[in-house]
Amino acid sequence: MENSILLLPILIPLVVAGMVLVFLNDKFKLLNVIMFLTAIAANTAVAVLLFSAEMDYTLPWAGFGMDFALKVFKFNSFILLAITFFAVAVGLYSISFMWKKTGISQYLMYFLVTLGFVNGAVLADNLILLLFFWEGLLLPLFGFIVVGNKAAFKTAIKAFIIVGISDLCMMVGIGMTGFLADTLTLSEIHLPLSTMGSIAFVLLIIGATAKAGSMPFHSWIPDAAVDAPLPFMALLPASMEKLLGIYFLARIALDLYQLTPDSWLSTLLMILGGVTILLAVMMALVQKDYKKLLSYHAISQVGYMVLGIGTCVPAGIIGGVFHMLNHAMYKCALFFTAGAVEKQAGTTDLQKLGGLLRSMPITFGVFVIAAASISGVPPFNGFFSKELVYDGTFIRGQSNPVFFVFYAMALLGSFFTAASFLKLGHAVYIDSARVERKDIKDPDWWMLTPMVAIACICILFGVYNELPIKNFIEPVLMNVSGGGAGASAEVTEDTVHHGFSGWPSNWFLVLMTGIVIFGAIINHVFGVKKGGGSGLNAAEHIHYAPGLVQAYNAAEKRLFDPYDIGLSLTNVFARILYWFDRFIDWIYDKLAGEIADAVSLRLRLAHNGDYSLYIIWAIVGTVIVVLMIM
Amino acid sequence: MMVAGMLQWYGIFIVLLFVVGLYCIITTTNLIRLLIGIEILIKAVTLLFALAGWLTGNTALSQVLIITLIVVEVVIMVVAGGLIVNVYRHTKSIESRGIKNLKG
Amino acid sequence: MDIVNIFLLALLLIAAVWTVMRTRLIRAVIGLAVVSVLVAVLVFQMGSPIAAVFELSVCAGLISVIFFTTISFTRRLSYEQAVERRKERLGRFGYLPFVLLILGLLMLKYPLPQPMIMLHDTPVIGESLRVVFWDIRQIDLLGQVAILLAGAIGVIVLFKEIRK
Amino acid sequence: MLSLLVLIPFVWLILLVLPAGNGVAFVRRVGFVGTVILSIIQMALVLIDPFTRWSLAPDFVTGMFKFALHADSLSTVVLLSIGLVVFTALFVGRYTLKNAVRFDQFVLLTVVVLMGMNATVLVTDMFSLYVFIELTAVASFMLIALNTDDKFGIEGSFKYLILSTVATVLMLSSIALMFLTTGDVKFDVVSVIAKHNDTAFYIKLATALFLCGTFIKAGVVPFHGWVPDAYSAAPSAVSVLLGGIVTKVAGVYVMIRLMTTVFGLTIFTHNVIMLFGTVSILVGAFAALGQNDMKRMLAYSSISQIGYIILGLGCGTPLAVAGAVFHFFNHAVFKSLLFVNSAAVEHELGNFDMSKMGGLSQKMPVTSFTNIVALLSTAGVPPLSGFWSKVIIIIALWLSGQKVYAGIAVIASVVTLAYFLLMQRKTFYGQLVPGMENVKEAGMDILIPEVVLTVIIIVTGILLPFVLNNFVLLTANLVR
Repeated sequence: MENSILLLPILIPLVVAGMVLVFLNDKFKLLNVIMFLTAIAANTAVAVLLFSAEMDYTLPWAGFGMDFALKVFKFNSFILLAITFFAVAVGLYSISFMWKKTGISQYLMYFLVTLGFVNGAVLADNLILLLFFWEGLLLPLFGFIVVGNKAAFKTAIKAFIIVGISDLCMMVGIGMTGFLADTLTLSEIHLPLSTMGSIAFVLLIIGATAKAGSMPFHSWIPDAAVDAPLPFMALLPASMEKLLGIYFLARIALDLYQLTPDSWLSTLLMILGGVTILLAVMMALVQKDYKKLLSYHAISQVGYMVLGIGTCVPAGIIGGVFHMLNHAMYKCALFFTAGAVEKQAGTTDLQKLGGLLRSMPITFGVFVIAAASISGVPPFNGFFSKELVYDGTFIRGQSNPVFFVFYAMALLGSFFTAASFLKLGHAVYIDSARVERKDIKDPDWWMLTPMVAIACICILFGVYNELPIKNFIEPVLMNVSGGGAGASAEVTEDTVHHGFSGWPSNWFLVLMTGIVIFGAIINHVFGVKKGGGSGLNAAEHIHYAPGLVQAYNAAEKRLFDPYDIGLSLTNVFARILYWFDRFIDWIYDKLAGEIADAVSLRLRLAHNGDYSLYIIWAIVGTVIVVLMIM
Repeated sequence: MMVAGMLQWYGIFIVLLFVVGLYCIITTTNLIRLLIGIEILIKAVTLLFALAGWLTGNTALSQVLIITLIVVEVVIMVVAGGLIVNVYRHTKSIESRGIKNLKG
Repeated sequence: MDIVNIFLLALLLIAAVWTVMRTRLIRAVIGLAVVSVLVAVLVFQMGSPIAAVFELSVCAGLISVIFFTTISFTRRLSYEQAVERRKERLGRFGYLPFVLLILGLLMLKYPLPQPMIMLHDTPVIGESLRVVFWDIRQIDLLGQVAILLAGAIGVIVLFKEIRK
Repeated sequence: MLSLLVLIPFVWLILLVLPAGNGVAFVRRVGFVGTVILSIIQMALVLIDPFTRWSLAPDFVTGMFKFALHADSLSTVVLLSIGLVVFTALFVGRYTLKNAVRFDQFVLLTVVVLMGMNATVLVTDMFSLYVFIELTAVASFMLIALNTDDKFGIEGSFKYLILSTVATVLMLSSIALMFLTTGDVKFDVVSVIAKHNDTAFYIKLATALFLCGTFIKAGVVPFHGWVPDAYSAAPSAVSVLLGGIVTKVAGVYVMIRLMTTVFGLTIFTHNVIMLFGTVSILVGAFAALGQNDMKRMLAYSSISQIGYIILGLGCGTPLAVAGAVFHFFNHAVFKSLLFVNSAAVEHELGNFDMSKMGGLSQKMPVTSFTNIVALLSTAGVPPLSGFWSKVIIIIALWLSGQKVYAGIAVIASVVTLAYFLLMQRKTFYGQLVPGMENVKEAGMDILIPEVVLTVIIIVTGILLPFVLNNFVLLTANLVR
């Protein structure tokens, strides 16, 4: 096999994107769709061919050590395959979803550009090349959001600037890493965490986790959920960016730098993970929009991955990577159901939905499986990966009891996840319809096939979790880019002794999980009862602080109710987190803008149109220059 | 040679001539007087060139430079005069407050 | 010789200040012509006779004509306006002589450093004006022709509307 | 060979001027086509024939003319930019200047500007440099004031004239001082003495004064007062010319040439140039943020981008200077493109007020697309050309230890992105403003340069190695 085959996953999508660009008008959408499908199929073939291959390919490029170096090995061939899988699923789905909408050709072009760039970023073996593809992803991101809704420009700008800032951090981090390692070739870099190395590490982590959508670089995702075309959400924030971000996080933590459990950076990662889990899930709980709710979960679940990798113990790392794969699947499926609902019912507002169980049974089935997965119900795949992450935090907790906090955070996150999905399912599918609609039925098979396929794989990966763990993930970590001592060596040893597949070894954790899920169900039933039998308001009791009116109403019932007291505490917590979230948003949205506006206004006033003022400026400048040079 | 001693005096007066020109440009509100200020600046430069030629003994070069300078200067003045006439055509005055419309 | 030159320089400065402070534009332009004449004399004193001739004919002559033309296109001030403007001017330009005096005294006190005149290996001193003008600086000559052409186009562009 | 770059426009100018009195139609018919061909020939010469051969090849007009011209790697890049922008501006001129007489004058003056800029790039003498800067400037004054019925044009032109004359006086004083110290004004003579006596009082003073002169010409903050006024008041086609190339040649090119070839960068000039470059970047970017007038925003953006160029120059390492020259070229391309787009918008709407625009992408898809490519390139988004030049400058700054400046440059590029996205949103995206239903895409005269420039931006970004090795990195030897 020619090594130049490595170029294909990048070239095929980009070349076809160029061809689509030629026929950008929606008049040619059939042609574009055919080209698109061909490209996806070809890309799949190449990815399958490359799976578990090991080769590299280098083209001279800009000089100064900046080569066009590509390398495929076990880990990234697996990621490549996963990306291809999601590209196929989302691609098929989006053709049906976008067919009637304007801008489908543009959408397909951006899709292909994204695919090419993500493939490039995964295959890149050179820091600068990686940066090139990584930054290049901004372009389609921007385009996608704009396609959805012309008024979505503000969101696009916000996304662009937030992602841009984090990418700048990453750029600096890459610069420092290249400087420390004295090479730009990724597979040759294995650095200890020195002081400067730690700074570079943190900067890279910011870049990677921001790409994955972790706090505090998340706030564009919920906005985008409303504005961007729905398949976009399934494609970028839910699958591609998660895969890419976590892939790179794993490489940073395990390969480029040797992260050890006793390092403060490990704690930092765990804090980041834990906070992300809780904060985002709290936000998700109170959402009243299908897509927005899902997008907050997309943030929350990243927390598990970051937490898992941050534990630095084999179980946690494997759990994190496995969770990445699982999350991409069930979140994809969930977004697909949202898209199906949006397409068929015309809205994603929970207050206008309901009773879809009878009219969209297949969609409901997919939703149940995916929701059970994300909530960690056995025997679906999410359960197993979460157990592994719990296991990791638990092991850390055994060495230092403080770390049990993270276990508690993860468990609490699980509770709220389950609660919010019970609410969502109840509100959308089980409740009687709030707004009467006729002719709602399951979408066509273009959309159903990917949904059902993913749901099946969710079950498969759960029941037969040996398949992904043994075949994809364990070998991957044994051999991250063929090098790397430290953590990965530990993994190898552990793996040989007892694998991570099969039923979780620690029964205590399973028991706790069971209790949590059971608790969530109880909570839900309770909430539904309070909310007047409707799933929509099942989480209201957590949402609203006990205001005056409510306090008056509930005085007799709730006064001595320990459950309610506990909930109102949660409530305060949720409020604080809510404000924190809004505060971050405000910084991006308002503060930066206000400062810039003020400076800008001053500058405009200074240019008053009087030429003599301009001459005075010039003379003052001249005096300064002369004095500085003299 | 007396030249070195003369340099001081020339230097002082050329600098003062610059100051007069700049002062005129900055403070005047009349566009034609603005041009007069620029003319005075250019006179100072002319003197500086002549001085340089004199001190280095390369008067052939300095004369050529001054002649070229004068030709260029005349063209600039013609264009500037044309612009002022047009300013007058639009604002009916040759005051600088007439050309403060572009700002911000 | 020294005294004459210094006297001429002082006269030049006074003429310049007078030019700047005049209210009537016509007189200011005449003042500028006087400045030009004095510069021409000084340039002549510094061994550049041909440049002096140019300065005299073009700057004192042609540029004054240009200014007069420009002024003739615009409206003159009435007598009252002129008086008012003179007061205004005095407020702004009254400081100029003092600024110059102080600056001049300061520069007498702290003189400029002497330039180290470094002539390069093959000085062109021997070359005549003709050679320098027509041969060595031929590109400048081209530039002069072009800029005169541009000026001609400029007259067409800028004065076309006026003539109508 | 080199002389031809100056002589052909000169002869062409005379040919066009001579019959102007009686046969304006002749100029209109031949002038445009001929000048376009002239600019294409210039680009072709640069691309096909590398500069090394120009200097070596026997100059067949040497017998007649004694021009001491010289071209090096820097001149190549600048000549290419000149050809490109003049080409663009001519098309825009034909599309936007409906008055036949004005268009003739525009073509004539563009030929003058072309000649002036070519000569500025090629001369080897400080005083000749001044003469041709002035030639370019005089033509620019008239170009800005081309439409004499527009009082804003006159005003912008007059402000440019005043500031430019002050700049000229500063440059001339510097030249006179160098003449006084060295006895000549030729680059080679002056540079030998200046580089060996860079602490001498008059040489330092001359450096400072010349630097200030070029600062005014280039529009560096705080010498920039005329830039927004002149750019925004000029006719659209002239804005392309002015914003794309004229001030860059008269200011930035001259600065690079003087600071590398003649005076040499000393520790003091390094700091001054970098300081003023950074101030320009910031002030330009923030001032652009608050603009409602499309062309004014582009003008402030020009100030900001020029800041990047001279920041690279001020850093002074070979890589940084190469980055600066590369950014010079890129800036010429994308800023011209942005001005072309603004011309297309103005032609349809009659003004530049962005607060009254919106949704134009539905009516002008090509313009909208090219605009977003240009603005992303300006803001430095890969893989477009602007990204690479900025990255080279920033890397060079970082490597030479100027980490603060590198950081500011990075942050300012975010602001660049912000104001340009604002512009794109206000003009092209959003709901179509009522009353704009009849807006249509610009004609071929606008589309040709738009597409050509867009392709150049993308191709330069992707074929970076070729561009880097054949043009950009060669300029690194300016400071070696």
